[in-house]
Amino acid sequence: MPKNYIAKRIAKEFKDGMYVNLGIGIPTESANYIPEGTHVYLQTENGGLMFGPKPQRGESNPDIANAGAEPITMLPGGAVFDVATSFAMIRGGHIDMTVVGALEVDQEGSIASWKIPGKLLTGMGGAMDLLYGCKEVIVAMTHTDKYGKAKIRKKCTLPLTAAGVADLIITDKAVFRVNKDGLYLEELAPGVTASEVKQLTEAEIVNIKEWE
Amino acid sequence: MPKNYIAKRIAKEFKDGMYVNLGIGIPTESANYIPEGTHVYLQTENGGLMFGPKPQRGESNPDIANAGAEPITMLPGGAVFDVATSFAMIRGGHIDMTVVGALEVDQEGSIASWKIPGKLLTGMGGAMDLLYGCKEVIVAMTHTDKYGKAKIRKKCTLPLTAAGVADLIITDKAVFRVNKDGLYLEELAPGVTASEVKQLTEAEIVNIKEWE
Amino acid sequence: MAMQITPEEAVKKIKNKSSVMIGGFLGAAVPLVMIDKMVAEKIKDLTVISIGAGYRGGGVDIGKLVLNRQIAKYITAHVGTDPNLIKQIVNQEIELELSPMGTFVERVRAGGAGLGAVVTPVGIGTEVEDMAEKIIIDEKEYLLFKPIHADVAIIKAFRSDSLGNLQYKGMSNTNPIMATAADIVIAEVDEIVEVGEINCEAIGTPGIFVDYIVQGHTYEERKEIYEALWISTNKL
Amino acid sequence: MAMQITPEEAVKKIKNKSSVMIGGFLGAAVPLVMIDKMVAEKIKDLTVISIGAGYRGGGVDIGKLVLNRQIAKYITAHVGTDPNLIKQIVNQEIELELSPMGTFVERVRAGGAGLGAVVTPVGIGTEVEDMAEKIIIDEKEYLLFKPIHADVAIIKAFRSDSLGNLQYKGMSNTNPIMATAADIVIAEVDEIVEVGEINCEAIGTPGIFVDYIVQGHTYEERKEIYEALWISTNKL
Repeated sequence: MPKNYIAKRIAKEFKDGMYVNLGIGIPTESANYIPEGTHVYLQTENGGLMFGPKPQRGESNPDIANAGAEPITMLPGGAVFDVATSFAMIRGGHIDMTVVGALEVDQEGSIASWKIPGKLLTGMGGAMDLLYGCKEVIVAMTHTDKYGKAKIRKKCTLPLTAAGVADLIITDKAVFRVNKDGLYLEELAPGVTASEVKQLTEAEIVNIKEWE
Repeated sequence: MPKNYIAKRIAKEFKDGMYVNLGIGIPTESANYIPEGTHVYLQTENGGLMFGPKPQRGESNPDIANAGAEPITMLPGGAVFDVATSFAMIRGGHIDMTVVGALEVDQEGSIASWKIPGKLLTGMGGAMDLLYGCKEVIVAMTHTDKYGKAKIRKKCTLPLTAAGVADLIITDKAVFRVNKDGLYLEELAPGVTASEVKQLTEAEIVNIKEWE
Repeated sequence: MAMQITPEEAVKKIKNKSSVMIGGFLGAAVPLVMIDKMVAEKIKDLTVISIGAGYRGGGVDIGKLVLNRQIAKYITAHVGTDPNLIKQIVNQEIELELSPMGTFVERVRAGGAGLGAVVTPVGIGTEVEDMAEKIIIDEKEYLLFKPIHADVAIIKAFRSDSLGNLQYKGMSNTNPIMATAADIVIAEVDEIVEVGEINCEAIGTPGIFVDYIVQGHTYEERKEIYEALWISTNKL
Repeated sequence: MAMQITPEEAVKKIKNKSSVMIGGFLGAAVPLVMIDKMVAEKIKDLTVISIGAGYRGGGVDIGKLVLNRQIAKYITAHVGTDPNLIKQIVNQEIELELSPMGTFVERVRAGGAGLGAVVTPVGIGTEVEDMAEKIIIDEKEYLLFKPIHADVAIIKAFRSDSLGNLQYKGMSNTNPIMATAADIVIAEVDEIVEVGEINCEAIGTPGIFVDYIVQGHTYEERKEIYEALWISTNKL
């Protein structure tokens, strides 16, 4: 598997002029691979649009930070605002795309990412608003969990973050489109076979026959 | 009756540091009689705090206007904002006092000021928000209408702007306090007798005996 | 991301029967050029969504659309400044949808912010109860109003950069709220500047909300127009 | 109209069992001096209302109140940054009230704006349905949440004039909203300037919302504090 495969694959989904909110981890990394000539405007839910990379030491601004309270810079044309405006933007359908990690996603496009009863108890943060409001939702994650268990399921077993919202799933093994009638395999990662994907995916893949 | 009696009498209600929204007409005029040394901060519902008198010709700003779209000036320390903030301020209980005109007010403190079925059909504008939200509501009006009919009534006959909100009524004849148990005469205008007020007031005046 | 177009191109986005939000407040901070174009184009059967009517007396700004009989429905909080508008409402040529002003503002905000309704205590005990659904929360009565969203919003800002980031001057009144609540948002501005010239903290409406930028009157021209209007109506 | 007082005087406004809104976002733009004073005063059984927990790892800013076991209830959208807080929640030492972040924000805004409730589609089809009342409008499901209002709000702004007019720098995040939603509002600022020095268009929170102004760290001091924090946590 090529290094940073998922992040690079996410970047292919960026279209010129898009406003995008990226979740932490691999989604945020994908900003490093935005194609030359494509302008993507990044939103951060604590109240910023068009932010850039982290500043040099000595040049940070204590009031310019991302949603994880990490230092960032504002690009020319960038705007800052309060969280009421930020979540109006998110929930009101003004953001073109969000890319998020997940614990599970299912063939109906439902996503589980905020809670493991008895284990992960962080609160949902802004994830539910983002998944509800952004026009396009991409889930980016490893195909299986650390025990090798399928994360793309017939039906999520963990508490949902949002029901029926995922449009695209990008993993280290494959890319799927979530349509009304189910999950469609769109792409295999380099060196991965359809039967391998079928085996590692609990969900039904509507068009798997075309790939086998 | 002294000239501008009502406006001058309203001005006695201003306390230092108050944030006040004044309705058009006599209430707005009362700003000319704010006592020396008393600072009153005027709010205008189109989005301004601490505005001052109208500008000189040639010095107006097309974007600095009051709720009637008339030119005003901003005082040092004045703030401008949008109508969402303005009405949050009004409805949220942040404004100390509003002074408004009325067609009728009744002994329960209900106010009718926005509609005469078949005649006056302007819409309620911001009046309902102001009467609901401002901490203190003063009604300032002539004691009777142009036909000599009582405007202070047992129960308003016209459509209400707000129910049970008036605290003080200032007319050209008298000043009343609206308490939970009814209307109390507090003051007579110069040269006016209690029996005259009683005769010109349809509402019951709880403490009229003390004045007769 | 926004695109700069001419007023002539912009007005083509508004069709007969479109619902159009118009920013401003009783004539102040309104998109004068775009309104003139709508009049010139004689677009018909409009649903106009505006916090109030046009400048007092009528016939100015939105009042021109009234005189030209282009409006089928008016969603607002106040029509008292325009006698022509009141006449057309009384004659049932224009359908009127009223809400209290603060409620109107929240309905537009909810339309832009993806909220399902506005729940307010304002209007309880008045005729406004007939305009909304009554709900009870913790034994207190409230009115539930639905959001307002439009096909097109035409708004007024001081200036824009080429990304559609808008800066306001003075009372921005309804403009920043309406900028969020329409499918197509057209911003008429006094001037258009380079990206980066408007500081990130001075941006009142980020470009994400704006689709088209139109050069309107310059600030100096607007100042002349308003001074003349105010002098002729005895306000200055 | 606001009054300038010392942090020592300001902290006296917060009592045991007070509900306290704390502005900022996961450690950024928080009122550091006021939080330190609350820790020093050992005010107990607080209901803290904050969009999230303190800076990642815990023990910084709001995390100090957690370490000091001063919190009885936490109303928020996210606690994932503070393992100490999660531990106290799991051990039922702290009661947790969660809502989705955008809903939390609207609940605070509604508390300040006199609205009766927040009606949002976010959370439908999830466990959040158990945290609110479900209502149906035009055949679509929404959740109805109640407003949030506090006894005291401590917020952070860049600077203030002596009337309490506040100017923000960078992401103002929760501060302007919380400034509207408490009985007593205390603004901690980098600097205090003369009336008129902050332009009317640059005022992010008008003085009408602010009761007390407190001189916090200067901008240069805060820059040093954050650079050190960011460097020590590998973020810079």
